[in-house]
Amino acid sequence: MVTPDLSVAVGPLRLKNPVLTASGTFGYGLEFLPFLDLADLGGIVVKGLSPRPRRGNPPERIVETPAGMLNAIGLQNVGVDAFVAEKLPALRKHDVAVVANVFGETVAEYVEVCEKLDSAAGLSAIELNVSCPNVESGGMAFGSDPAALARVTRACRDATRLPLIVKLSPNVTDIRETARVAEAEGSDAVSLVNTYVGMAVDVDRRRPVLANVSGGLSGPAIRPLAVWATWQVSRAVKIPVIGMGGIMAARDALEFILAGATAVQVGTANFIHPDAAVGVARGLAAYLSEHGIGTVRELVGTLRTGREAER
Amino acid sequence: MVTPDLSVAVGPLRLKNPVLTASGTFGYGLEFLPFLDLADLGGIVVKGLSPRPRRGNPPERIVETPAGMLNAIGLQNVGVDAFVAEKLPALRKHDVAVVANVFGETVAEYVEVCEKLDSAAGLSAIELNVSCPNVESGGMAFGSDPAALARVTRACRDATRLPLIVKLSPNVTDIRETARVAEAEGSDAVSLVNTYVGMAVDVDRRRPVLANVSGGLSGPAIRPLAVWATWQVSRAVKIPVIGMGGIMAARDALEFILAGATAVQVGTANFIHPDAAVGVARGLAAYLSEHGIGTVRELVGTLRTGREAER
Amino acid sequence: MPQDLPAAVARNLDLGHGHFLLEFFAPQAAAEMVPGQFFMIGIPGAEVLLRRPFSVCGLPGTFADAPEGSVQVLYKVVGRGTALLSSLRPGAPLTALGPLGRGFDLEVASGVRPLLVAGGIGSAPFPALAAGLAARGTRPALVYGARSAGDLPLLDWFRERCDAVTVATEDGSLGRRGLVTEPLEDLLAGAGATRIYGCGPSPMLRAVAAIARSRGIPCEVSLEAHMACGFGVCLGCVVATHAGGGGKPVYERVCVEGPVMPAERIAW
Amino acid sequence: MPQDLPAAVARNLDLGHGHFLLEFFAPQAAAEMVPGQFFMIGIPGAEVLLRRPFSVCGLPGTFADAPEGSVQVLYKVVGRGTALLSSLRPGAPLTALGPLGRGFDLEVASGVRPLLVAGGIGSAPFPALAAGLAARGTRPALVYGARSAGDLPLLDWFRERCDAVTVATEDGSLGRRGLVTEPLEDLLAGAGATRIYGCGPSPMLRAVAAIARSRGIPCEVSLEAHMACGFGVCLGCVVATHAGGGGKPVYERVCVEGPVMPAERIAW
Ligand SMILES: Cc1cc2nc3c(=O)[nH]c(=O)nc-3n(C[C@H](O)[C@H](O)[C@H](O)COP(=O)(O)OP(=O)(O)OC[C@H]3O[C@@H](n4cnc5c(N)ncnc54)[C@H](O)[C@@H]3O)c2cc1C
Ligand SMILES: Cc1cc2nc3c(=O)[nH]c(=O)nc-3n(C[C@H](O)[C@H](O)[C@H](O)COP(=O)(O)OP(=O)(O)OC[C@H]3O[C@@H](n4cnc5c(N)ncnc54)[C@H](O)[C@@H]3O)c2cc1C
Ligand SMILES: Cc1cc2nc3c(=O)[nH]c(=O)nc-3n(C[C@H](O)[C@H](O)[C@H](O)COP(=O)(O)O)c2cc1C
Ligand SMILES: Cc1cc2nc3c(=O)[nH]c(=O)nc-3n(C[C@H](O)[C@H](O)[C@H](O)COP(=O)(O)O)c2cc1C
Ligand code: FES
Ligand code: FES
Repeated sequence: MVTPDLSVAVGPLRLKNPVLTASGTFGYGLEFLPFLDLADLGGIVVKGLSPRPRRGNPPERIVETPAGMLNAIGLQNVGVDAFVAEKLPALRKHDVAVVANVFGETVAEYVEVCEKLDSAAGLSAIELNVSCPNVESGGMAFGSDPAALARVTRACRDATRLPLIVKLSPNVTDIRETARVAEAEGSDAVSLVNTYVGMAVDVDRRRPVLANVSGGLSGPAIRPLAVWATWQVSRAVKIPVIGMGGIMAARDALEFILAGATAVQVGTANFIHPDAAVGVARGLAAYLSEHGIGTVRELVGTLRTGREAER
Repeated sequence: MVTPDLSVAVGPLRLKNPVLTASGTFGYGLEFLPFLDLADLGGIVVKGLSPRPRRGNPPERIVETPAGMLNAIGLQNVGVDAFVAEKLPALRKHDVAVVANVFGETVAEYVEVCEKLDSAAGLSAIELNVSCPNVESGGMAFGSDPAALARVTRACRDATRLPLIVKLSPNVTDIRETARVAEAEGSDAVSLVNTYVGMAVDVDRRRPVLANVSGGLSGPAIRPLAVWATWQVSRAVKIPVIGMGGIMAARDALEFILAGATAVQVGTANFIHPDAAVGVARGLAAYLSEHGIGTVRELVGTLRTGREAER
Repeated sequence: MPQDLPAAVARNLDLGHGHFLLEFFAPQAAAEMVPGQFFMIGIPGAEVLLRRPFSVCGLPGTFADAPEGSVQVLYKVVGRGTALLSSLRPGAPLTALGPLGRGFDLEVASGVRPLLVAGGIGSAPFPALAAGLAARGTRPALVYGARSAGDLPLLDWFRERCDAVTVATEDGSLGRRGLVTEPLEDLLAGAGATRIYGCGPSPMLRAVAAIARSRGIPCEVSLEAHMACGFGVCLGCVVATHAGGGGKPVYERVCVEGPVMPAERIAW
Repeated sequence: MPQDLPAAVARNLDLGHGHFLLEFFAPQAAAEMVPGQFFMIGIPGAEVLLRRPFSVCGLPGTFADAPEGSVQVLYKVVGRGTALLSSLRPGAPLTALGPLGRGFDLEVASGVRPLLVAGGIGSAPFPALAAGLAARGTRPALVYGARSAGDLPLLDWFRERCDAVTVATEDGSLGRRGLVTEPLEDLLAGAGATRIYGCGPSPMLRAVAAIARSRGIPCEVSLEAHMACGFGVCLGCVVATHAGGGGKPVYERVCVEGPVMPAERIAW
């Protein structure tokens, strides 16, 4: 039996398999070396990078919720310069696509980071985090306002020749609208979803559990919402979609792929099973073999609803 | 030790305790008589009523998801006339506040149902379902479009003297906006949240699990999102807020109450533990006793964030 | 009247090929329950949220060695919930809501032969039914079909307690090769007055119903559906039926108007 | 190097008052692990999503009757995850990721007396630590505080294996009434060279750290924090420290730079 072909192309970004690790859930990749071989991954998306180091929010920063977790890390990160100087060289030793997740409080900051990354060796793509719910300024503001999103996307597009992925916020009435904006302003792909804004209350202390009051919900709890968003967006834009949200196993990833995602990202699962992403990739291969399907590309967006007429 | 006072007033609607059962999860109430005494509840909200009977969507209508479930019932119901003629008289025998959940495909249909209910004896309030994600027309269309919401709210306000509750859709960018519209157009209270639009895929059959393709997500999975929505809305409007979303136990209800809900509704939990709502009410009493709090009203919206200054 | 009782696993017998026989104590249900009715069973603290529906397989008198007040459920591991259920050891807590739904009609006119038609795990409600019929004086016959020989749980029990057992497997590993419908046709050919009870996958039930209709034989089938509540309030478990009278089919609840329905009632 | 091993409950001993001693086999971890390091423990199929962090309580040599290759974890039921853990019977599957984090420094200069200060369940890492110190030639002393007499798990073990044990309970039900800080002050008054190891609720640790600082006594404390990953990638478990040098505190990860830190490093 032939081993199935897992390779995919997310626009200009070629991946050996469709499984990436999600930003903020995989550190800078190196932390996972005890648990897996980075070369078995389609790619890794590193923690959000800002122009200068950020210390992030005070604790409590996380809390578990039913089948999920809330986080308000506040984009603690070493800053783009330290990333390029210290992390990237070590990552380059591994045969894996590295995607930088970029965050800024202003358009100028987004551009600054993109320019610095554009000239750095060993990067495969840039993912714009315009959807972080846990920072005072920037973040979701860009992701939920079409005009602001257009400005930041266009500016970053002009600032780099690297494949550009806009990561969409699900905290909107119609995510297809922001997806179309990203497409129109030159994004090569969109990734979704970032976290959903939520809150947990400590009923004994009568305070929010998180110091930031609200946090972003991730994990299996949001999967049905994220699959729906992926289905909606994949039919609204022509650029490829990277789906994520609560993927723990290959069957979860397949929900996104059938709904139209060319690739997927694994996030929270990395915390619970450090080798989760590799398990997803292996599981995809097994599914393809079982069903005698030659390449994962054959599956993308092939969900049949019995309503095809309507489209 | 004095037994704590659980009674609350949701605007003009007086309840012996703040725990109601959510529409569509409690039938017409009578189905629960083997499991609990309706008089132990603050109130019950019956299944959505339309002008004429609806047969609803074809199966599959439901599927379990992590810590939640998707449903696409499609508002199958006996219609307002049968409800008034057959169900209401039986319900009247029980000492419990009965709230009718109203659905229409047009403003005229909403008004028609409200008028019929207004003249019916034994109703305590009307809840407008402008947020059902599982019907072709009406439903969420009204809940996510401020102008449409204003029209239907005003029209129903003029059609009944019963306390009017607008049930908000969480599938919007900023739920405070629709809450303010409901308040401005004469709603006595708002209830939130209805379900979040989601989708599940059967990866073996490569089809959506639900015949309706998408469904509404409910259950513990959405609780952190619903608590956040409650917190946001309760600070944006002056009318009382009824909170719901994944409440399984008293501590869950307390998250909503501390976040600003005057009352809560228990939904999906009724399927899993038919006496769940009574358990929530009992648990609230126990919590108040433990903490030596005289009345649940003292707790409403008393969450301290350490950021009060900012407001 | 249904009761929600906290129970505990008394036995969780591995019958092989992913089949298990779960035993727990539910004296009141055991006394009231009719074959074909079901429980909604939950596992406290487990990752599955909703309870799962399971027909009662064993009632007092069904299994010789069953302790007084106990009931048995026969289940197959097909997903998360059943996998978790199969991992439970004696003493593990359960919640069991029941009796639920409409059971089989056990009133069989004298001279009429009851014939059970089971597809794989669809045999689950039949031990209680067969014992119930026998107690009323008529041992039923059974046509038992499945994919393969391993998918015929409790076959030995049926051979002991039924009048005649005909086996059919799709892979021919036991009994006749093929579907239950063929041996069924043969049995009915020239048989006397018969009454059919069917339980199994929908396609099989549809076929059995068609055969029964063509021969004018009364037939009851036990349906499956995804269920959230099991007691009639979520409207999630509906099946299209002719209950509304002529014209457009209506949706009825498998958990209340069923799971057992007269075959002709269903809009196949 | 941390390893993610599927384990199974070997023993889950109920010590009373909500305390349990969990034993499972992890030969590699048992060989490598340092007292103060921890495991992230998960329960497959349970309703809790994230694993829970637990310090290693028993390593080879800690508990006389412990089978070779086994480790022990002492835990208290405080919520869902620990309640579920306490319900597990021998044979139940677990996942255990470890060894994780930075443990205690066991190098004690000769003539220096190690003094353990525990608050309630904070005593969890101390059996392994006490045994480790004893193996290096110095039996430590212990000041053991808790709300009440029932909240002092393994007290007998400590009395056997420690040099001296001073008990303080807030309700006076055992030992001195009050907090550990008072007996601690007394012990330190006029004591020779000492090294303090603290584990317990943050307020207690803060107080102990202050006492140590005021007397110029070296002090290590084991911190708690909510953790999602336990190996440094979620940034959820941070504590404010002076690691950044003078000026503004920085956030360090309790799971990597800790859980054991020199008291003076922490920006209390
Ligand atoms: C009235 C009734 C009585 C039943 N009696 C028995 C019985 O006695 N023995 C037995 O083994 N099974 C019985 N079933 C089927 C049983 O409920 C399902 O197999 C079980 O719920 C699957 O749960 P799971 O979590 O393991 O599977 P899931 O992970 O939930 O799903 C796995 C597969 O099972 C299917 N499934 C899930 N729930 C149901 C359901 N409620 N009905 C049918 N298919 C489902 C799914 O579509 C999927 O294909 C009965 C179902 C009904 C409605
Ligand atoms: C490095 C480390 C080592 C630990 N070692 C032990 C040990 O050896 N024995 C032991 O009994 N406990 C130990 N804990 C604490 C233990 O992890 C928590 O008690 C446990 O996670 C609670 O889980 P739960 O689901 O029962 O409680 P939850 O329902 O999650 O929460 C119940 C209460 O416990 C608190 N809590 C939850 N998670 C943590 C956490 N990670 N740290 C501190 N408090 C928490 C919550 O704030 C809440 O007040 C340790 C914690 C850390 C960080
Ligand atoms: C702790 C944590 C930190 C995160 N940090 C980032 C980030 O820096 N940038 C970003 O774009 N997304 C971030 N995310 C969002 C994830 O990349 C992902 O979009 C989300 O968690 C949904 O996927 P999941 O359910 O598989 O975790 C973070 C998520 C978590 C849980
Ligand atoms: C099966 C089902 C049917 C529902 N039907 C209605 C309805 O008819 N009208 C309505 O306003 N909400 C309906 N809802 C939404 C619930 O009333 C409630 O808003 C939602 O389920 C969130 O609460 P929960 O998480 O406690 O279930 C329904 C929910 C479920 C699960
Ligand atoms: S399962 Fe809820 S109505 Fe049948
Ligand atoms: S627990 Fe994730 S970084 Fe410490």
